Amino acid sequence: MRLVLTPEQRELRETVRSFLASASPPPAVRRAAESERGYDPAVHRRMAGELGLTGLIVPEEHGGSGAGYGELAVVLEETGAALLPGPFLATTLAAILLTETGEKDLLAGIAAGTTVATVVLDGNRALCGAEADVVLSIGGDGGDRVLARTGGDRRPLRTLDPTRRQALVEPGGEVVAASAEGVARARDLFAVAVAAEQLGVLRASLEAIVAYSKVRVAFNRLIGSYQGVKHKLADMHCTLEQAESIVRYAAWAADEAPDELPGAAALAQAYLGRACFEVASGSLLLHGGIGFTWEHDAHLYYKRAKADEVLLGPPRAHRARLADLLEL
Amino acid sequence: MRLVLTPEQRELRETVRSFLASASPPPAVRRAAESERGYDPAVHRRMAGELGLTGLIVPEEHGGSGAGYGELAVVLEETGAALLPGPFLATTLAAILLTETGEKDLLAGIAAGTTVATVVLDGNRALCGAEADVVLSIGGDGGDRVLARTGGDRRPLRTLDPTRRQALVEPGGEVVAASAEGVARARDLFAVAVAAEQLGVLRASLEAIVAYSKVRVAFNRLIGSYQGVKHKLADMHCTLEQAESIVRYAAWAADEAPDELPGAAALAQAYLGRACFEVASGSLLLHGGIGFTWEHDAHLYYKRAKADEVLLGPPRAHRARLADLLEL
Amino acid sequence: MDLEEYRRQAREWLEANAPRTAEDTGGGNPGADGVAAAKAFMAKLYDAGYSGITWPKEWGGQGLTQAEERAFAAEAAAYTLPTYVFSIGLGMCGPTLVDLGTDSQRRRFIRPLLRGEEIWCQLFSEPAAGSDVAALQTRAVETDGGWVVDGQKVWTSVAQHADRGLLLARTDADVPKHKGLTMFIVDMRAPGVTVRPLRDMTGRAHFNEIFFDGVHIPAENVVGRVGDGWNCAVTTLLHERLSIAGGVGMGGRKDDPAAFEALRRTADTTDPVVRDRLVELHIRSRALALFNQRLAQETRAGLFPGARGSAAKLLLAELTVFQADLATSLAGPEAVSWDEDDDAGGRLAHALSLAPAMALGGGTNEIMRNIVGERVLNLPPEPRTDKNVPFKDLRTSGEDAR
Amino acid sequence: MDLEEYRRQAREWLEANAPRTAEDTGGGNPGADGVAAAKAFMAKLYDAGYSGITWPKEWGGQGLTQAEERAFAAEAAAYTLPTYVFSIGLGMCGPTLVDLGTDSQRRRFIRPLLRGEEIWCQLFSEPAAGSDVAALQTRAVETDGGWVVDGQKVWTSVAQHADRGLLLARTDADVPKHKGLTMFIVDMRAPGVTVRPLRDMTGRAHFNEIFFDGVHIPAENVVGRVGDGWNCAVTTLLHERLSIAGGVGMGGRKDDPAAFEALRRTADTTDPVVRDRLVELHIRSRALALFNQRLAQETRAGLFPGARGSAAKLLLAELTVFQADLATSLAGPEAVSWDEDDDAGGRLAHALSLAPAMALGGGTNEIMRNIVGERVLNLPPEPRTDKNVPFKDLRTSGEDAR
Repeated sequence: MRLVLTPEQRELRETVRSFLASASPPPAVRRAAESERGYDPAVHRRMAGELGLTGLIVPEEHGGSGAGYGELAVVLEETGAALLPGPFLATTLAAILLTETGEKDLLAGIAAGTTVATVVLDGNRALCGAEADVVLSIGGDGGDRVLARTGGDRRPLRTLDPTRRQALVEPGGEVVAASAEGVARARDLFAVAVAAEQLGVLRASLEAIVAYSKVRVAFNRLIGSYQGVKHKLADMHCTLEQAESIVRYAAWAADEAPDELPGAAALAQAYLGRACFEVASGSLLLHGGIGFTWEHDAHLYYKRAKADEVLLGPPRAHRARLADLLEL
Repeated sequence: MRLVLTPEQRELRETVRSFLASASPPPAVRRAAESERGYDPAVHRRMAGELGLTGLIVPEEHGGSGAGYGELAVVLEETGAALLPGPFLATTLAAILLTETGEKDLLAGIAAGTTVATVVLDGNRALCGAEADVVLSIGGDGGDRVLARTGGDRRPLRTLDPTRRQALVEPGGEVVAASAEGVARARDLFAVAVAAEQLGVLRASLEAIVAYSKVRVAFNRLIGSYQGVKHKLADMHCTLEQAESIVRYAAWAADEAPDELPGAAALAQAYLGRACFEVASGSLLLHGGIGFTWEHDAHLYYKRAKADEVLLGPPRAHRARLADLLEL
Repeated sequence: MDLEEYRRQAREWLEANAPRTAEDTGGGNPGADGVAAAKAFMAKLYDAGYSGITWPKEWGGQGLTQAEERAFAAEAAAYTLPTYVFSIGLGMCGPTLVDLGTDSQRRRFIRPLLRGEEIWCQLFSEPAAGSDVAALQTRAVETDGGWVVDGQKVWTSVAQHADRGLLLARTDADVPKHKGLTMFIVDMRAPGVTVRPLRDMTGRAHFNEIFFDGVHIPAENVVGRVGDGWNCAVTTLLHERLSIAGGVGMGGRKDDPAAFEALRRTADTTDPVVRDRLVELHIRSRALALFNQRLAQETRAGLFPGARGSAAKLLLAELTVFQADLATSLAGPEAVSWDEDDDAGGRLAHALSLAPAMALGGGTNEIMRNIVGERVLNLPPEPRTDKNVPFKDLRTSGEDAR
Repeated sequence: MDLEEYRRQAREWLEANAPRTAEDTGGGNPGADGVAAAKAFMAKLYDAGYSGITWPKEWGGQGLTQAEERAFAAEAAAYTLPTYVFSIGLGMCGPTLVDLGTDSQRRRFIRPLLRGEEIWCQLFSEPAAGSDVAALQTRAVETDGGWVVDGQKVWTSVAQHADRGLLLARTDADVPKHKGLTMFIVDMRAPGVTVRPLRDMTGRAHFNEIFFDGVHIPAENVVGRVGDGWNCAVTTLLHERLSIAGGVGMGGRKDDPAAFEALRRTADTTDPVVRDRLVELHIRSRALALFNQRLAQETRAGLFPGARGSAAKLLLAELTVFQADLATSLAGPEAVSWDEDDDAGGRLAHALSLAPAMALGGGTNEIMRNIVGERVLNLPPEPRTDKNVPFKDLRTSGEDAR
């Protein structure tokens, strides 16, 4: 089991981090979120094309990089930490589904960065459902068919999270007759991918309050010197350490240990969902009044954390799955 | 609804508190607990006879004082705070059961303080089962018969809580053909009585750590001046305030609002069980190393808190009952 | 007049005059129409003798007792009176002037305040002085016949409608921070006062930021003594606490979509785990409600809860976040995205966005824990480094310079 | 010899010599027989070259590298070697002497320590100096040719078997507390040393109290310089941390009756609420286990976890109490009373009684949070009032007088 990053993964992290710091810093995130599309297509295109990130886990024969989930987790952690608006996660989920079910044509466009895609995760809801070129969904009686649709009715929804949109979409026609195993594995990989994003959201919201507690003064002392703040931050750090360990483990299981993947994926969602919201919420509260303002970013993390926690269904679903897998 | 003590109840509290402070201070508690019987019969006799506390809720026509649960809760809070060893709670539960089911003969002895009694609460376990003159149990197909036995096989058990013993006992013969309602009400009243004791345990273990944090120095400061300690104690105080409010409410329901009693009783057990253990556990931990020693009282509160939490069955039973009563 | 009779008359008056529905007036941010209607109602209320019931007759009050006030409040509880925009004036500013104002201030300001002719706001908090109010930086410099104020205030309710403000400003930076403050009455329409709505994380603007740019205040508008502003502010904050404690008892909003009663209708209670979470919420809600009721009973019995009220406030703040978090977790995806045509859509999302307000307004959870620890449990205070140092030598947040 | 060969030989030696069952020697408190057996094994271990593998040859060690030590440890992991009573000497006292002792101290003490002829204990903590070790009050007064020690130590493991102790005592109360300490080697059999078992809340005595009543220590037994005891103690504590970090990785005891694997067998998993609680325990256990594994992988890669190990320790302390509490709550009445003939009876009760140990030994949870906050997150320290004040002017707990 490998729980530490390889030198190449660390390098990938630096690449993505510095790309996002320059292409999508917090003010750009707000501008993009408030724009008509809700994201900056140029940033998405560069992530997809220039950096090749939408095809990261797509096999080389289908035009991707054939990298692993260890790498994908590193990327999603950074896009989460940056609260990147837009369809990067949605397109990644689509790439996962198509890769696991052996579809090729749509995959090529995704890997090339020319197709923006999404997957219906719940009912008829899809992340970036209004903006995607292709909407995938899982259908069929056995839940083992992949359907796809371009065009169709897209009804944008209002969302808690201002940095990422959702829409109601209609299912399309069958593109792949996948195996039930392939679809199940794809769902587990969705869980790993979302957990990696959650890790980034968690980390960034902790970093924000740690930084603030080193400059904010109350009663002539930096607030980070008060145990009332310090001990909470220490607990959050403990949460971060565990969260990161779980995400590395789940990514390793995705790459190397298919038998462990279902349990690791359910564990990752069960832990990260709670952990991320609790840290984001704790961070917001410790900011004091300024954390309640629209202008401060704390609420964006708080809202993304909640949106992510329920993205793949209510949290109890992951716990119930874990109970089943543990044969409790 | 009355949630504050009457002047008479405050007076009763002072009486019991000062009696216990002189008759059963902490060193006497330890001596009694380590003695052969596990308690000091003289103290029990004085509580029963001189103070008339075993017959507190027994109707006057059966030799009791005909007082209410408001008064009983005050008394049990103090015996809990003092970690009084011996059969006071057991005998009180017996008095409740007999009063609610209309038995008279045994009740007279209990009210007079000449009979030490107990009730089987779970399987064949009874508090002070080896020491009691009379062992009551609830039997019959409808769970509506009260059985009693003097003598019989009594098998003392080992216990977590060194300050109160338990034993396996055998059911006796029927003494009252009670109504199912009477037995059900008695069970609710058990919950109120135990919650009152738990309130005392909670309060005393909080008081202990508050006092310690005002004298213990670390790094040249009283430990109570550190927010790491202060904020935990503040949270425990919040727990105490709520716990006391619930116990007063449950006692009021027992006295005045029979319809509200089942919900109030389940609420009292569900809240107090957790609250009491959490405060006792937090108090022990904040004492530092000394809290881990046998000689310090912190572990006695911790163990009583856990023993009380499961006395009337596993905590989830109270929560499940509450869910049923709330028609969830 | 005996109390029964007083109460009967109040009931009749309310029946005849109180608005049954107070759509735009009872809530947080009435529009201009709402404010005009509220002012009109307030004038009627005052003229009928029900505004300032316990306030001294001399300055425009009714000079009656707590008993009459409670009687009126009991009758008024059946209505949602449109008094929100006056709440700061009635609860904090007015009582401060009654206690500390000069006679001419009382004569000039109290009657219009009680009659709803002038709306008041309170100007203490600043961006760099939240929990630590006494660290405020807005300064007032003495000038010909008055003072000139520069600085910024924040978290100011009803300022967009306010005619007057009770302002705390620094008049001396060479003395310790608590000693260099002065309280003023400021004309919110004066040149140099800018009120800007502060958009909060719900996307709405419940509060304002106020900028003072060379605002002139006449000398007669100093409240109390120059340099004694901290003690004046303590009086104001005491009235704030009293008015909260005397109010409805902080039980949370009944129509909260994240509260137990709402969730029992909406959550999937066929799942035993969901049932158990709802039981947990019920337990916590009941525990706090009973505690609040106990405090209210004690208060009625003449036992002022004091700092124990901070325990209730802390618990409410935690419960509010807990239940909004729980409700959204139970609801799942539909809590965070909804069709704009769905009337019920977004209610949980809004509850979640609003939830932190309770923890951040009126003192953070950490401040509440300090208060409970130090004033209820009498725990030793933190060592203080800011008490005997000139204000100008104290640290400030970040790179802020003065 | 290449590493493979070294490892092969170690394997063979262990197979031939390591006790398969170590009933009374692997645990906390071996009796006299157990200690004798442990000493006999240790002598064999030393004579075979497997004690002090990395310690300098000059003083009795083997002078080999970490690689050999790891190879031996990997082979030894299959056994429970009876080395418990030597663990303080091997992990803390010996390494301190190697670093700071005089040559004659090293010559005199290290070989017998490695060979198990002399058992060592560590004497730092005192009743009034727990988290704040430097506040210790045991004093050593200089006298003819040595020192005389009076005072009390506490929480001392293996002291009842110890021949030597590494003692920290105050030699100067007129300087700040960290500056007036000196480290000594004390003969635990000397007149005036009393070892008393300290009964803990489990009812057993895992630790001891040590009383020093006019105990004489010869001058040559000072470790390091007089007055430099704090720095010496820091060295000792650093070795303690290294020996813990190099150990098994704090994963909790596998046979804990309150751990997930035990509860999944004993709890009523037909109840969905119970299942959900077990899932919670599984999540927390796995989260910590994976964190520990990650730290171990980083350590193997040469990245010493440092203060992050305190995060793992804090989490383990919390998990230990959480799971003992959960297990007893799930079990209900039978967790707290049991028949003495029931072999499984009382196991959960004992787990609950032992649970706080993890939080109280090796630094409380509050101390761990300070360490994580200040050394991992680099948060500003608490203002300190005890650094530049003579020890005699510092506050002490309660009414203690000196």
